Amino acid sequence: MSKGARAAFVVVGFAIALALVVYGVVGWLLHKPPTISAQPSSTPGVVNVTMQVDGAVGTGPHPSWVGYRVQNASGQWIQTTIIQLPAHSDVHFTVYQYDSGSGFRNPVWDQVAGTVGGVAYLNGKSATYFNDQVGNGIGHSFNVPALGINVPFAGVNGNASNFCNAGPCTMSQLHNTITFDIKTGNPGMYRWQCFVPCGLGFLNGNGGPMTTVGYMGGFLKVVA
Amino acid sequence: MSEITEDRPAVDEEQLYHEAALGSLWWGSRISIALTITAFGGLVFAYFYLRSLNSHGLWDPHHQTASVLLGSLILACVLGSAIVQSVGARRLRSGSTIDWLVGGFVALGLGVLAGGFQIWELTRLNFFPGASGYGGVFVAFAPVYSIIILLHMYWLETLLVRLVRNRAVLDGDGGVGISRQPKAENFRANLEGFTYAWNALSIMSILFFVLFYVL
Amino acid sequence: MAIDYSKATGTGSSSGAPGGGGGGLLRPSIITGIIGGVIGWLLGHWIGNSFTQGYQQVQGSGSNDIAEFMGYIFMIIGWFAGLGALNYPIQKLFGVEAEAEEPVTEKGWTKYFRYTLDHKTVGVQYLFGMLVYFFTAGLLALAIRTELLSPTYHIWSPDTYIEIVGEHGTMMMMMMTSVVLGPFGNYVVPLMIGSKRVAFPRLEALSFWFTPISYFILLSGLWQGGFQSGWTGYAPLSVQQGVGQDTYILGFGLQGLSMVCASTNIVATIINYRAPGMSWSRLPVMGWSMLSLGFTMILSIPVLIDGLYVLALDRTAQTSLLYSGHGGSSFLWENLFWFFGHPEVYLLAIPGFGLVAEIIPVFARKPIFAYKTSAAGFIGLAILSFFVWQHHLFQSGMNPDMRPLFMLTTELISIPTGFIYLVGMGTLWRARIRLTTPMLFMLGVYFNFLFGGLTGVYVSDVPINVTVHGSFFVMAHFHYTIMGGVIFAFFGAIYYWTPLVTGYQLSEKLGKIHFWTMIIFFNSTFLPLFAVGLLGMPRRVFEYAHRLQFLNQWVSISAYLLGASLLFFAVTFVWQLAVTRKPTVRNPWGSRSLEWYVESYPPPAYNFKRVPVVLSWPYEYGDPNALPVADIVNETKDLDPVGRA
Amino acid sequence: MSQNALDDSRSVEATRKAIPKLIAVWIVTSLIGSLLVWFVLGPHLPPGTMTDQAAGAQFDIRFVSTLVPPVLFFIWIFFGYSLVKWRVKPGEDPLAPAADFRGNSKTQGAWYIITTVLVLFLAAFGTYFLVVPAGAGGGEGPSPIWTPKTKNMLQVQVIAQQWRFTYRWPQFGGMETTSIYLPVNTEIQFNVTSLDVIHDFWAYQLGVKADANPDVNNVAFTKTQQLGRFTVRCDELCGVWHGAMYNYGYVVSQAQFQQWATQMEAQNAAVTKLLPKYATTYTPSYAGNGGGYYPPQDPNANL
Repeated sequence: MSKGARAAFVVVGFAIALALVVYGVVGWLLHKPPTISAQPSSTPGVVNVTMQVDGAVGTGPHPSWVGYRVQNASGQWIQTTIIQLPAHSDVHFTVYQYDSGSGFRNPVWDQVAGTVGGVAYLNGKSATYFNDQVGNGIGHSFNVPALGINVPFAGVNGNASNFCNAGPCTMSQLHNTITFDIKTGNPGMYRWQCFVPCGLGFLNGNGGPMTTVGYMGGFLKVVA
Repeated sequence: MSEITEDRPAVDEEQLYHEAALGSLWWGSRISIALTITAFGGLVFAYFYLRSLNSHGLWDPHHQTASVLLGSLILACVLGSAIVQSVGARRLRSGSTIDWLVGGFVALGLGVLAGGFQIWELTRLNFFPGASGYGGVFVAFAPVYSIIILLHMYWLETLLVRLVRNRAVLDGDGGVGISRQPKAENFRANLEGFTYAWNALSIMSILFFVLFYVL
Repeated sequence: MAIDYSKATGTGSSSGAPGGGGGGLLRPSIITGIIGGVIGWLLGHWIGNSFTQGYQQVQGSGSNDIAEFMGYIFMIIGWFAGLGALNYPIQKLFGVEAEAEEPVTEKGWTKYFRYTLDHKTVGVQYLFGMLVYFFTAGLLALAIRTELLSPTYHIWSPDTYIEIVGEHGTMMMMMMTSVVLGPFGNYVVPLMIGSKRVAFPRLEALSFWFTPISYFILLSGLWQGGFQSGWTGYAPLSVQQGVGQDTYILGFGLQGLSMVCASTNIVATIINYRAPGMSWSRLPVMGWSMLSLGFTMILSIPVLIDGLYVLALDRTAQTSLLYSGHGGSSFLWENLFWFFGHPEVYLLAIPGFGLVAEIIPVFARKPIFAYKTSAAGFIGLAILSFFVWQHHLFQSGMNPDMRPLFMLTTELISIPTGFIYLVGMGTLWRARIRLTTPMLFMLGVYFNFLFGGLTGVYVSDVPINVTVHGSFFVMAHFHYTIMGGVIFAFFGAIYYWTPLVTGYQLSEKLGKIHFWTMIIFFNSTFLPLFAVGLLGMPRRVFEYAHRLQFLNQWVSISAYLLGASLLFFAVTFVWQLAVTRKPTVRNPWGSRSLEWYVESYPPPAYNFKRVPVVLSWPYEYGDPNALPVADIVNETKDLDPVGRA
Repeated sequence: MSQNALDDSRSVEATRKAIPKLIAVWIVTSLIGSLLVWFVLGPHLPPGTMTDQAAGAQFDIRFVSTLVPPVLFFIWIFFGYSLVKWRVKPGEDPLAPAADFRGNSKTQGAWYIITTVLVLFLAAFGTYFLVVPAGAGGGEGPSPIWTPKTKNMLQVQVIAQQWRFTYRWPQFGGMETTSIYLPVNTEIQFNVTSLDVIHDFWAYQLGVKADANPDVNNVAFTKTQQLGRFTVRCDELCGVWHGAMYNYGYVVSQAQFQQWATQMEAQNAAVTKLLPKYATTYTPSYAGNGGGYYPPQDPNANL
């Protein structure tokens, strides 16, 4: 082989290696769930976030996992857990909870905390805590450590005939509606997670969807 | 300095590498014993560690053990195989090739039986694997034990079939156990390594029997 | 007068050896290996899926570890069947006896893509394999540093980030354990001891061919959700993870098997295949280091495989050895893992020291200082390394009363480490020092390891360990010992032995550029991390205190520059070997070691025309009247060569 | 040629003359270095002096750091001198033999003895400063043997779970809080445990670090002595949010602490009733909260 041909081989080899690396990074590693912004409301200074929690998201690589969907500006339910919020404003959360419930691993998360007035509304009724050992237990919870927010979402009856088996779920299916308000502070990335062991089939219920962003944990992206 | 090069002592390369191969067989078989001991060592450590910790009182709350009958059979097969093979190998050294062949095939049968029993036992446990610490350690131990027994039987089988196929070459000169031919010496070194390894495993088997079925 | 020793040993093979069949694509090679692997995976995955249909845990989680394991195990079998590695064991089952010479005379570049029994081919395969693994894991390190440019803004999703961290750690730790033993232990040590062959060429070849599949399996974890447990894989987190954790278990386990095979071979070779006259007191220190390394691997790696196996059972058969809720204990994993894991770091250090002690005398023109002490140092490290594992668990709450004892054993290990410094310093005293590229790298090892060793005192001291355990301080400490030690030695060894291995001389100028950029940016990357750790930054985090941002950015930028230096090496190295190809002079460094006195560079098949008789110690640089190292030294060719560096 | 090559610079006499000078340089530089470390760097070394244990750790780090310059300069001066002095000069035959010097029993013996003594001293030093300050803030397992003399310590249970710390206060009605306030000048016993995987409670400024193991209590002691804020971080990889598992705590005056605790007790009263009874380990109920990984029958139940 001539020197030129060998040089060409080397250059092509390095180019292929580079292409593989770029493909790996762009095609796989940079993957993130989409970001959905809060929607403006009729009250000035208040924005709305509407979410649903599905017992099974029904789409994507893990259709049987539990997960959140957030409603975007055109009313579509997008499966994600990254929500963009304006800084220093009131955010009104409406959560449609379609999943059945269980207990917390640590019942301290029964307490509602960090919301406006320290309360959350379950189907319109206010409460400062929800007992995870009664009724259908707790389906999921919304916990933002850095903002001190904790809201448990009561579960629904998993044996009901109109139980939602796969997302996106619709309003005619059995659900609980939980509403609460929070005040955002300075801009930043605030991570949030669920504390109910809802990663079914994983040890302690904390694997799978619990450890994957886009299902049971994500960020509140507070921007100026 | 060129005189050094010419005055070099005569090196019988064939002999040199023959002896190196014998040495390698010695070391290879001893290393295999070391690997077996350390591999089981980790599991025996797990046994004693979990037994002494007894988390949540769940080491063995219901005093379940795997089938003692099968366990005894496995131990009997392994010990029988090791004894028959050792006696056969001793007879081989005194010149009777056929004795070792017979003993070797019997030992092979017993060993394969032991490995098979071990797998069979695993399929008919009266507890689920995560039921207790004991259950976990036993489920971990049984496949390793079975595989290591079968690997030793593979070794024995290759020795047996090698002798059968090359009887004419190996068995000259007064029998493979006595012959000074390099090939026969090599065969004996290999057999000796196997005997040590298999006997070592059979001694370990007594410990395993005590741990898993008696204690 | 090359003899056919395979007849004599009776372990040789012709028909069983790969390459025995016809030509073309179907001849066993990496291609048939890949085909076999794909078929195996499909088969295994299908079997695994079909018998786990009704398993409650599989249905709930939507992830099937049993199918994952079955797929990969069949893939491994298919891979080795395709490579032709299984032919010989199967033929042995039928008593087909090897008669002809082993095919180590194969020519051409395609032999590097085959399962071959020539230790030199395996060494070259290892060299390039190790470089690929090292660069892959290095890129993952740059991905980590990219995330840490900002304390709050995230480049990667947090799950991706922690998976990258785990991949980087696991790949570096498991692959780099063979970084010296693989390329140089296999290639050079048989030449050094004057042998025509190794003891177990099949084990040696097998040990290499475990590594590509282990690399592939481990890397495949990244597109299956990865594993979030880091390279230490602490249970029960590792029991909780998805199928990505299975790639960790299999990848690490295969690499463990590879190391067991490689060390069995090297131990048997050094003990049995030394040339006449190569007594224990003349064995090159590299040989001593490989021997200590081999024994340490043999005694520690089965315990790692046990641990991984137990973890695999907890994940598939649902045993509960590592889960305290059902009678197991998470401490069990910590014990099994670190019982291997601490010897592991000495598995990385010992060969690095071996290279240093081997190469420095050549460029000092002096006998190695305190030869016996150096051998004692390796053996001491090897033995003591088995008695220190609990120092990783000082804050774990496990056996807290044993901490003073483990603090003592840990600090005792600085005594044999100190031996290596004594040897190096004594050798330099009144020497005639040439600062060639390999020598610079070896001196770099001493420079870097000093920081690693001194900070080792901090981490081993239990009261200080309270502050530094699990922080970037520890992370910087072991990067100084491993990357600053064995990786620097590895690159030095590449510059040192490339003329022998390829017949081409590498440019000193380019080598020195590589050395100086690498050592500067290495220190600039890891030295600030000691401060970062002391200031309270834990390892493996994606968010950290704002006040540490400047230091972290400094480190990240240095890491990019370090990466650029390594890229510079990769490009110039490949370019010089493939394109410019400057032929080397004979024995370019003026070494007395036996490997340089072979007929030609690269050495011919079977290394030596006839077995050399060793006449003197290889380090007789100080005595002009000493006999040449062996009777094959050719007066006209070897003793007055021209144009050496 | 070889005799010629052993020029003056490599002779025994020349090197003997150099040794005292090298030692003098070493002593001076080490002294300067060590004094700088002890007096200039020392007081600023982490982790500060917020507690007895942190101050102890600072002293240990300061002391060991003071020993670093002598070792560092010894090696550097040696290597620097050798490389400069004995580097091959232009015109010299680079391959000519240097000194035929293979060992020196006095040097080797001295090296072995000095390193051994140093190492044994360090081990003794470490042991003393581990045992005397009651485990030096490190995790000491469920039944610590090195304990403070104080009888009535403030008990704080640290409960780690994926991925937050909570704190339980058995002396305050068994309440559980997500924040942590500590009174100053108080001996504190942390009981660290986990609900799921292995975490690690690292209260940096308090000089406390203890692994949180599932079903195991890991005790660590500290005595607060300064007011201020401290950071709590998880220091054992625990999964996806490991990097975000942190919170801040405060050491406050004893009166402020009482006020905070009383207020928290009242605020959490309803949920405190729902918590399991206080125990040093904390195992979530087997039935519903395990995620269904293991088969549903409780292994503790009689068959």
